[in-house]
Amino acid sequence: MEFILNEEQEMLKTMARDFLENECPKTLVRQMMEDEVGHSPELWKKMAEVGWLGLVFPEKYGGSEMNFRDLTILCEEMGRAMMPGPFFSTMLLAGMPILEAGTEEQKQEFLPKIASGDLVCTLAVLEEDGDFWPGAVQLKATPRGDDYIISGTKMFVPDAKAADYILVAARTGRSANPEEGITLFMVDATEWGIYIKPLLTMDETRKQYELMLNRVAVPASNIIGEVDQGWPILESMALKARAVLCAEMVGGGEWVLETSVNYAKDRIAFGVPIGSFQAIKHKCADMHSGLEYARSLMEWAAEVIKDGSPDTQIAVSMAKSYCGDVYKAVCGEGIQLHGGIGFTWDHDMHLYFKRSRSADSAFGDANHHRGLIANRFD
Amino acid sequence: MEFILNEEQEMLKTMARDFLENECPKTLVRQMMEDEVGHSPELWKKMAEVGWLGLVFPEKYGGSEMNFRDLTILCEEMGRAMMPGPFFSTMLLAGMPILEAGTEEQKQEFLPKIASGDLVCTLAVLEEDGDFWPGAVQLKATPRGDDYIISGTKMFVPDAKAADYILVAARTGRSANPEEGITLFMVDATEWGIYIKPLLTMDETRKQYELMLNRVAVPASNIIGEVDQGWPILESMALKARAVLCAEMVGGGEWVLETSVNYAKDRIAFGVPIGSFQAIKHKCADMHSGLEYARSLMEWAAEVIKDGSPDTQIAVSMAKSYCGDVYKAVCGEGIQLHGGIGFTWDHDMHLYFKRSRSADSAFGDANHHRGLIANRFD
Amino acid sequence: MTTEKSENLNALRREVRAWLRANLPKGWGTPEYKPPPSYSREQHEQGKEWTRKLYDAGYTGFGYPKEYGGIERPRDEIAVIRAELGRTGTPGGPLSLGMLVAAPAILAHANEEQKKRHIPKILSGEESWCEGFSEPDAGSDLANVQTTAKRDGDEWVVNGQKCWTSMWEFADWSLLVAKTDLEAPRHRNLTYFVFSTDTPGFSRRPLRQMSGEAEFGEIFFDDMRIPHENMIDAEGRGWYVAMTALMAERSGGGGFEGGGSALAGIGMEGLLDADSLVNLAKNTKRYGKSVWEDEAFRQKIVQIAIETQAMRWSGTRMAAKMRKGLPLGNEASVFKNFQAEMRQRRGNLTMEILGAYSQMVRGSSRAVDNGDWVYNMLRSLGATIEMGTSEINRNIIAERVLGLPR
Amino acid sequence: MTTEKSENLNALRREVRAWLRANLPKGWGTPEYKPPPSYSREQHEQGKEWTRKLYDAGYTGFGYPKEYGGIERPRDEIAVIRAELGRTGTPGGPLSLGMLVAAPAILAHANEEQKKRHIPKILSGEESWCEGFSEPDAGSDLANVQTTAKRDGDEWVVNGQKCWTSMWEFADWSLLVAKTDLEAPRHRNLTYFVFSTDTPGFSRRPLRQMSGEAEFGEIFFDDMRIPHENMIDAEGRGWYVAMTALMAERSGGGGFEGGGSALAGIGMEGLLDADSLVNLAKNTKRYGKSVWEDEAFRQKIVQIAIETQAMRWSGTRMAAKMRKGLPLGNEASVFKNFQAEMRQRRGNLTMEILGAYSQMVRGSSRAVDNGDWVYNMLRSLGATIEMGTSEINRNIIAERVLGLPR
Repeated sequence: MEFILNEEQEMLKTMARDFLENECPKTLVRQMMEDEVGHSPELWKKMAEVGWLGLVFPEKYGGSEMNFRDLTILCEEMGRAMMPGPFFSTMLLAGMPILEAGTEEQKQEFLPKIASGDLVCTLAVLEEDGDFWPGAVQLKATPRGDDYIISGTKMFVPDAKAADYILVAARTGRSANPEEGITLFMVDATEWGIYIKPLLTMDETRKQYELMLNRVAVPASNIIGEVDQGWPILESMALKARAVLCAEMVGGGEWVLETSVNYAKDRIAFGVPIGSFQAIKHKCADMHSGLEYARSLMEWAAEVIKDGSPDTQIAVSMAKSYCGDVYKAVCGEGIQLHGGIGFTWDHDMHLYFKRSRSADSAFGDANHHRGLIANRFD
Repeated sequence: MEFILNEEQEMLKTMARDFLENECPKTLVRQMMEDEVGHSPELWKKMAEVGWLGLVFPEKYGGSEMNFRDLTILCEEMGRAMMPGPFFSTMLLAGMPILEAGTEEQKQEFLPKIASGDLVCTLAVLEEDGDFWPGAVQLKATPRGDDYIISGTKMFVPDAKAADYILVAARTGRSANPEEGITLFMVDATEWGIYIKPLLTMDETRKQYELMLNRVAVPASNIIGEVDQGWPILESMALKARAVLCAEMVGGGEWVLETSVNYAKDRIAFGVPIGSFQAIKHKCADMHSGLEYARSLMEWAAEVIKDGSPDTQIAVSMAKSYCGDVYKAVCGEGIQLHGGIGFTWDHDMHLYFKRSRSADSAFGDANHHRGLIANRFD
Repeated sequence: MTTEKSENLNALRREVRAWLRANLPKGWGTPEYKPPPSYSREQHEQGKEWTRKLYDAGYTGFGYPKEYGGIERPRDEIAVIRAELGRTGTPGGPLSLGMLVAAPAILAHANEEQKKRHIPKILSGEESWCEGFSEPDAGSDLANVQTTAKRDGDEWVVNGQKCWTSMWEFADWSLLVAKTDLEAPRHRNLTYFVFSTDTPGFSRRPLRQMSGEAEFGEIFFDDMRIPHENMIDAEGRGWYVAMTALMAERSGGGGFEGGGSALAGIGMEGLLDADSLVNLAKNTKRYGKSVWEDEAFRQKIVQIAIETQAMRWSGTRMAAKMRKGLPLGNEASVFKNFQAEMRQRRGNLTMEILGAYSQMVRGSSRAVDNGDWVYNMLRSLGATIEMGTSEINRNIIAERVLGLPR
Repeated sequence: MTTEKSENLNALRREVRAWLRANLPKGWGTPEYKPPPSYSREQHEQGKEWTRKLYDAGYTGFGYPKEYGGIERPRDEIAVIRAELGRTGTPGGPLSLGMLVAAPAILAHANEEQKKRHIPKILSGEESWCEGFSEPDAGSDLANVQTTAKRDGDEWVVNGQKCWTSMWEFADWSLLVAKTDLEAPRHRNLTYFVFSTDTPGFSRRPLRQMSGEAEFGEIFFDDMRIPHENMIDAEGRGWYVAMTALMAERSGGGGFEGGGSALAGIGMEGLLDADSLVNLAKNTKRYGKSVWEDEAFRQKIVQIAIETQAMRWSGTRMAAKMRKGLPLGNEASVFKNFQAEMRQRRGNLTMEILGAYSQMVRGSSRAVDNGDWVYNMLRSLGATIEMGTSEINRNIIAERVLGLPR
């Protein structure tokens, strides 16, 4: 395992940072926060141009065939820049299932359009309880001729208003094992019977919606994977989604640390920079240490996913748990260090704080993943 | 509820501190640590003379009829002085059951001798697992004529080598409810068939032993309370024992804080007292705060026990849990603040550290008591 | 044994209860009751009216001499009244800064005329107050005030800005600390004033906090003229008046009585309530199971319940000390830090319990308990900053309580 | 696809395994095996012998040039050897201070002759070392050394005392930092020396620590004469040599390779092992139930397992950086603090698991796992003090890594 970036990866990182500093300043972030859709088609087009929207797709689908570790490097920078919009939804939540479980036809239909920036996708899996587990998937899809008819409500669907297609996890069968009987449908978001209602959530950089489907007809050819066998596809995607969230968290955490350290050097109180007080120094030292160790676990998780190692599940759970705790703590400390100004709406610190909360809670929080790890020791 | 000491209580506190500073210096503590019995008959005699050994007993048994809150004031000072010896064992572990559940004859037999310093007692209740709960009491007592025959092993018996009598909890009956069928016997420690083996424990100021009983005969007249009904007596005693442990912990914690603050004022590094560094200041501030809140809970517990309030169980569990956590943390911080010298055998800091461990673990540690409180919310 | 005295107290208790039943806002204490947002004009007027009612009934205004409008009653009666008000969690809120900060500072430092002019109207709810204290460059370093007041005949001309002003929007009067001597050393260059918010040259605007609300404001002085008679204490003594005001604020307006009231004063009645946390855990299902079934959560929730009790009894202990006239001083810093950090621990724990719903904020029909848990968590981040950061308070504890070198 | 290279590495792996089977101490790795206490003469001699064997087999001495007795092998071979040694948890111990501190400091600062004299004997286990560094008044404030060395012709006369000396009892040689200039400013008044512990005027005695053991000693110099040729680097440069030694010590002797070895170097193989904690919880019954069944304990134990992995991969990441020649510097302080504080968290957790048995110490037949858990907890209190307190290390991280003002 090699934790040091190679030359190409260093280039990707530098390029990503430059690109995002130019194309995704905080003014854009705040503009998107105010926006109900939260998606900037201009930014999206530019991302397609630099090849980010097909980064890990094979060349034949318009991709750049880079690996998963490369993707996390990019996402680290996106987390640092607090980039809004449907990248995570399109690339991870919907893109990975298509890439890994789609038929050749489906891949040809969707992947090139994603890569070219012509298609925004997302995933609707969570329901009333908001937790990612198979028992929660109760929304029903019933076969009728060549179609399936889907009715019910999905919660916490990210970027639904920006999406052209929504991958919907629905229940098509029941058995003692709740993992069986779940089927994934690519649903055209413009279909009759679809209602999308914004949810007022804390992290406004990552829009979420309530999705109501009222007798929506989906052709069976839009099923990703086999009927009733959708859950393992989502599980596989979730591993990658978690690792990417970890990368975003580490990237965001480093922004918070750097911003805090700079503030501590500049802000004068009692005639000296506040960074000369031990209470501030030690806070910064702890933030730094936490992020160092979070990074190690995040990079380990990314590497084992890339390599397809059997350690993947435990590595991802460890990284997700630790990064979530550290990111939340670092953002809290960052606000405290800034004092009053850090508590204002106008300062950017709270954007990171809120993202740390939504990222920790997505796909299982720290407690949940510690529980999963414990089960492996049983 | 009145948390402020009245004049008498202030006097008791002042007297206790003076007495212990004179009669129980750390040289005596260390001498007792080296000693297998760990009991100073000279100190004991002096304690009897000032009336401490019958503090809460009625006058007719040679006591001073002070209340339970008064007892905790005294014990706070004992914890501060790290007083070794069988006071806790005699007054709380054995004394309270006799006082509360003994017959008039038994009280007349034992209490005046305890008050005059002529009788040292202890309690043997724990067995193999070391936890205080009825399911653990398996040591059997079988009736034979007017006697009971007791055989088996008790663990973690405090002050057994100093004791003249040992109150032994034995199983005399079985039912679905493990609380039933436990009987308490006052066993003469010089009886045939009793073997006492010292346990090598971390806190050497409070000796513990393994007690083996080989067909020891005890007259039925030595049963405290009713046959099979001993557990509630122990439960009632345990409430008081816990509150007293809390008082000791708060007293010990304050010694640690004061010693640390004094060291921080005196110790010079980088040309200034280390107490001028924020890292040291904030550590001391946190120790102080922790002890303030521990004291509030401890005093609450003592007051409700004194008043016989229905809140007693929850108050005691809250105090025991919080005081244990705080005392352990304060002692750890105290060592850290002292640096190398605090880590040596010759410095007294480790005596408090070790006591914080034994006190937290006795009669249910912080985790256990939080669990008990949770059950009350069910 | 029933004494005459305890009979009287029981009668008083019954009287207060009857009065509360008649006068409490409709629906108060029921889950359906939704108070208006604390920074609305409506809430402000309700608060004034409520204070007036309490005052007329003789249930507030304690601790001040009669000649300043104070209500003098025996201690045990006051205890009964406070306990009964506390039991129902009577509304606090928009007027609290006058009671919490202005009245104690005026009582301690103002002249006779000023006391008679202001204290009665504060106690009776007639006039509401805010406080010009923090500045962009005078946060933790409170003495670094940059707002200036220049003497001009019988007036002072004030220029500058204050921020993090609570109760800024509807206040009738304000405290103000300004630099009056550009040469004098720190702590001796400041002077305290009071002024009416009608004064020309005064303006205010909201300061939006991270939770989205604008509980605080910024206030501005542009050649604002204050009559000399509005100066409090002497010229150059502003730092000491400010310290009185700050300590009063940290300790919850000296209201440690009954533990709860100190918290109530700063709007944290909920903090003393562990049951609501337990109920939240019982009512929240995660991965198909009640959160309360999870031993790890039980431990964490009970820890908060324990800290809640510790806070309550520390409040009681402090109140008892004050009653006995024992020195209190900087214990307020200990109390302030503990409650602020405990609020954050509590806030974080509620988010862990809520899972995905920890994202749903006020205004969302899907939010749990109207989004209050989320709001409280976000708001708690300010608790360790306002009224002296946790770091500054730790310095105070170390230096003034424990005597460590500066 | 099998390349010739990977074939060769596989052959090396088989060779090392066979060698280990033949040479590891009898019973090593089994629960029955009880190593002699680390401060015994027996353990010391075993350590020397083991080092000699490893050296003769070509399995140690990496990272030093051949002319100083170093063993040069391709990187991938070294990785294989270290991985195999790490897998069996090969004995470290009494010689580690020479490898960990003395050899790096000598390599970086000594002259040619000194390097040739000392490094080979350190690498081959022929001579063991200790280090005269801390003093009663030079703990965190390391520069405040009071031991003096006075030039007298071709010799230096040393007087003073050092404390907290590891490996003090059987060491053949020692490092020494002493004040050689009473006038020069701090950091420029110190000089570094090496001396043989046979030198007249040298004496040593145990310094008993709170766990009861005397792992550390105090060493004394009473007109001890050191030849001038034993001076390291130049006069007045001692502070800089000391910093090299200290950084080497904090980072675990530069041995971040494989993560584990850095820990192994400082005797903490067990830290990388979460399974033993899980097994302890599974095997401990409290109140009639296995501790491992309690979700609260599961969460805490898993947290330690996670931190263990974080530490492992941070070690790997640092090793990779070093291999690429990237600057490392003060990352050692980050690593040192994390492992020390994690050891304490781990120690505290084991005590919570053990309940009443957390009191049973080494020597008691009733103690769990021979009392090692309890000893490790007690010993862990020194971890945040030795090699720079956690507070000093946080200063270093803030100032030297993050660039905050001194």
